Amino acid sequence: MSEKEIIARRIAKEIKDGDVVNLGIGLPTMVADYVSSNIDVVFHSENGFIGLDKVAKPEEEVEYYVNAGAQPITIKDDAAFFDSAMSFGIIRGGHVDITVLGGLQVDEKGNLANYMVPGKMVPGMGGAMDLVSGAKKVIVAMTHTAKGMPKILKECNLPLTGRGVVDMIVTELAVLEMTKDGLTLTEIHKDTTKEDVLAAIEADVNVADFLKTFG
Amino acid sequence: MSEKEIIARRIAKEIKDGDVVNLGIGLPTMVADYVSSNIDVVFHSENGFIGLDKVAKPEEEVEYYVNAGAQPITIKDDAAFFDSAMSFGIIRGGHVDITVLGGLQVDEKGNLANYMVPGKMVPGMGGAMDLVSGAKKVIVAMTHTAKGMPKILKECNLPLTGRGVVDMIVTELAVLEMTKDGLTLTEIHKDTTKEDVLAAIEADVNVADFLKTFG
Amino acid sequence: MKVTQVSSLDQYLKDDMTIMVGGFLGVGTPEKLISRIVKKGYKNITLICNDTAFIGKGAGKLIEHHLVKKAIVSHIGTNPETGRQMISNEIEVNLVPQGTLAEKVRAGGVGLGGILTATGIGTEVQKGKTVVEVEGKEYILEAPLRADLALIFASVADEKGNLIYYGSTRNFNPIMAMAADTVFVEAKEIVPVGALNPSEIVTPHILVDYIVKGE
Amino acid sequence: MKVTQVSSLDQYLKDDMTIMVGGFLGVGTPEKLISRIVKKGYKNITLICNDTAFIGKGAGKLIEHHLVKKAIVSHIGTNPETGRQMISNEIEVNLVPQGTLAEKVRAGGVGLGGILTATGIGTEVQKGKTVVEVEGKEYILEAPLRADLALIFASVADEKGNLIYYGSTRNFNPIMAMAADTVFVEAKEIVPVGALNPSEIVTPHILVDYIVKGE
Repeated sequence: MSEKEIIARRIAKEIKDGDVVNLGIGLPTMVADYVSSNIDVVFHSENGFIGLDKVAKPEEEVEYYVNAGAQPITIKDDAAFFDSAMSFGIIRGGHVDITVLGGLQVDEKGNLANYMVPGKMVPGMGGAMDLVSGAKKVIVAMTHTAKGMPKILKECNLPLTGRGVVDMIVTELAVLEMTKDGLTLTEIHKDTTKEDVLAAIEADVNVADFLKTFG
Repeated sequence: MSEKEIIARRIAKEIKDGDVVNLGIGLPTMVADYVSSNIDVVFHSENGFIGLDKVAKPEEEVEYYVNAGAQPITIKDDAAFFDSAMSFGIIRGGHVDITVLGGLQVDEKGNLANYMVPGKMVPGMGGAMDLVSGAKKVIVAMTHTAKGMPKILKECNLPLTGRGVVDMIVTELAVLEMTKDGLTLTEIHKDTTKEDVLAAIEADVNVADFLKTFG
Repeated sequence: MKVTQVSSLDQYLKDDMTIMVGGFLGVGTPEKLISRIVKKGYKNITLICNDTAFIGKGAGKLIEHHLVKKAIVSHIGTNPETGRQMISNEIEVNLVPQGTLAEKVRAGGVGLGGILTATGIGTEVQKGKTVVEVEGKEYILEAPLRADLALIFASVADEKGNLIYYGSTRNFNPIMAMAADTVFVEAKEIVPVGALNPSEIVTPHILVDYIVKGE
Repeated sequence: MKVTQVSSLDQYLKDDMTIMVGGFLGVGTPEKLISRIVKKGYKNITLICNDTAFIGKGAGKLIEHHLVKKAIVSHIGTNPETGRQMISNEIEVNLVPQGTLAEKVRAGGVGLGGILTATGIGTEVQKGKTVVEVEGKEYILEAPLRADLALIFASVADEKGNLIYYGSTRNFNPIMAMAADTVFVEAKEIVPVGALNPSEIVTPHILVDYIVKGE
């Protein structure tokens, strides 16, 4: 299983029956593939609908049914379309239970940076700032390190997407959750050790008394 | 012709082809009866639609087609329904050309009082404050005096519906317009005199060089 | 299963609750849901509604049964009992311009901290509120409104709670559906999921908790 | 008669104008109207759009032909030419969170002086803006946006300009229709007045000035 698959599969377990979920483009989108088919999850698409089903096969394409990445998609029978003010009203108003986004950096205060590297990559925040501000639970899906350097830092040095917004980080090695005591390592992948995980984290993190495993 | 008919007939002349018009309940509603059938006017109903046609005969009633007075009405073939946020977005956003409202008092600063008499009559402002704030042209339709007392005052003493909002006042005796020089008498009814009209106005008003007549 | 009996409302009822009620002079109002509250007799309700309708109709029923402590409304003129209770200090009436009321409810639903409107500047509505000047024009800062419970009407609901509204029944219903912790819909018609065109749905089902069949 | 040829746009074009363009990554974008601007070659445009789409598509065409001076958008990542022009200082890019952009456009259209949002608090978006604390929570005061011209898409227009949108083509189109001095619609289908159900119309015709048949 690839790192991305490990991450997506673990995040999928966070999703409960009835949840309204917004998945960012890229790795977060993969989470949908691992959500149990026994539960009813409503996927919100920021370009203006709920009831996203899956990427459409060529023969399933409807010209005006596309996701936030402009890919043709299929919709579920309970889908509903709306405009951008409503789409983000749903997000900002707290009607989205879980958002899963990628991350460049997260720090021990729950700050997230994921929308630009000044002078290098400036795609813009799109809906990410609204999602981290409005969704009830913010999960960051990212690889544990980048070129061997920690991404879970004492303090983000890239421009922030949101301040104190992260509830959970899932990497291929670990799950960290923001608790009242601060950022806490709660799970590690079954093939790694606590020591290895912590060595690849710059932030000061708490470690749960009982460390679960996943994968 | 009754006083109300005189007023409604005169105001109807202010309405031009293509105008979007909101008429208050009561006397203002009568204006619709005198609008030329040669022009296309769009009536906005604050409870959530454009394309109001007229009060429905019993056999024309549709359960959910009602005006802002909860009377069954008919709609034109270009009608469109919307919610209250949109209805007042249209008003506040400057998309209504003319609003016609009743008045208890208007003063020389263009202030309007028409929504309450403290301790006596407190119906509430409904949509009136939004209309006077948002419509491009605010016309007050009212009798010239109340029990012989002027209603066009130096200063309103009832709670205001809007400050400096009135563009035109039409009574059974006179038309007054707010110009850059202040409130100005521009027309009198053909059966009255300038002196009689001014005697029944408390406000200091200008008088147009050429006083037109109506009625 | 969201489709339920009116008695399901009971678990959400309590004294001192804040409720939003859709409708405009009783048009587009969930009569069965309101009657349930009257039957159970909970008191000291804060009512948020466009108006207090008529005696025996819509939110007027809550007033005449003395269940309301405070009414946040734009208009009470059609229900003489509201005026009587207000003058005798049995009830507090907070009169809000209709468009401002719509924006306050919408702001509560879409997670805004407030909105700036020129409506009410220079009137009693301004009293006690922050005034902000933007590009030389004064605006009142109006705070969002939310409720424990929203009781709304729909013309058609599917079994998951996607809603559409016919004609002038829409009014405050769609915005109130966003602005309360729990949302009950009284639908004139209930259809299977998939029966509504997803491009025509006005209120998406994620905003709706329970659906009761109306008459 | 609002139904017209694309050349009717010319009279509204000028250098240094501000235009809003509907669409999300080019989905629900009026391609013919944009191509007309490219053909006429007006420069120094301030563009308000969700994104700059792709090279050769949607608002991206204005970018690649160097017609845009300033872009107010949420995302530019899909159009490398925008990033290139930004880094080489040929173009100014004002990145706005997508939900905030929607509310700013809506505020411009519905006559609000601004809105308070928590989106962007603690990020670069906050810089230079007024922060207002409401009940202990910080919000950014965001100003309304308006344009000289809105170029929007509709799936179906009637001949007066009542509009409906299919699927994810809706996005910013309905709110931009309210927020510009002149509104051009490119409709995929044009039907006679009366052909649309008045309860299903999303944009009422009073907001629309001209209709051009799309492809």
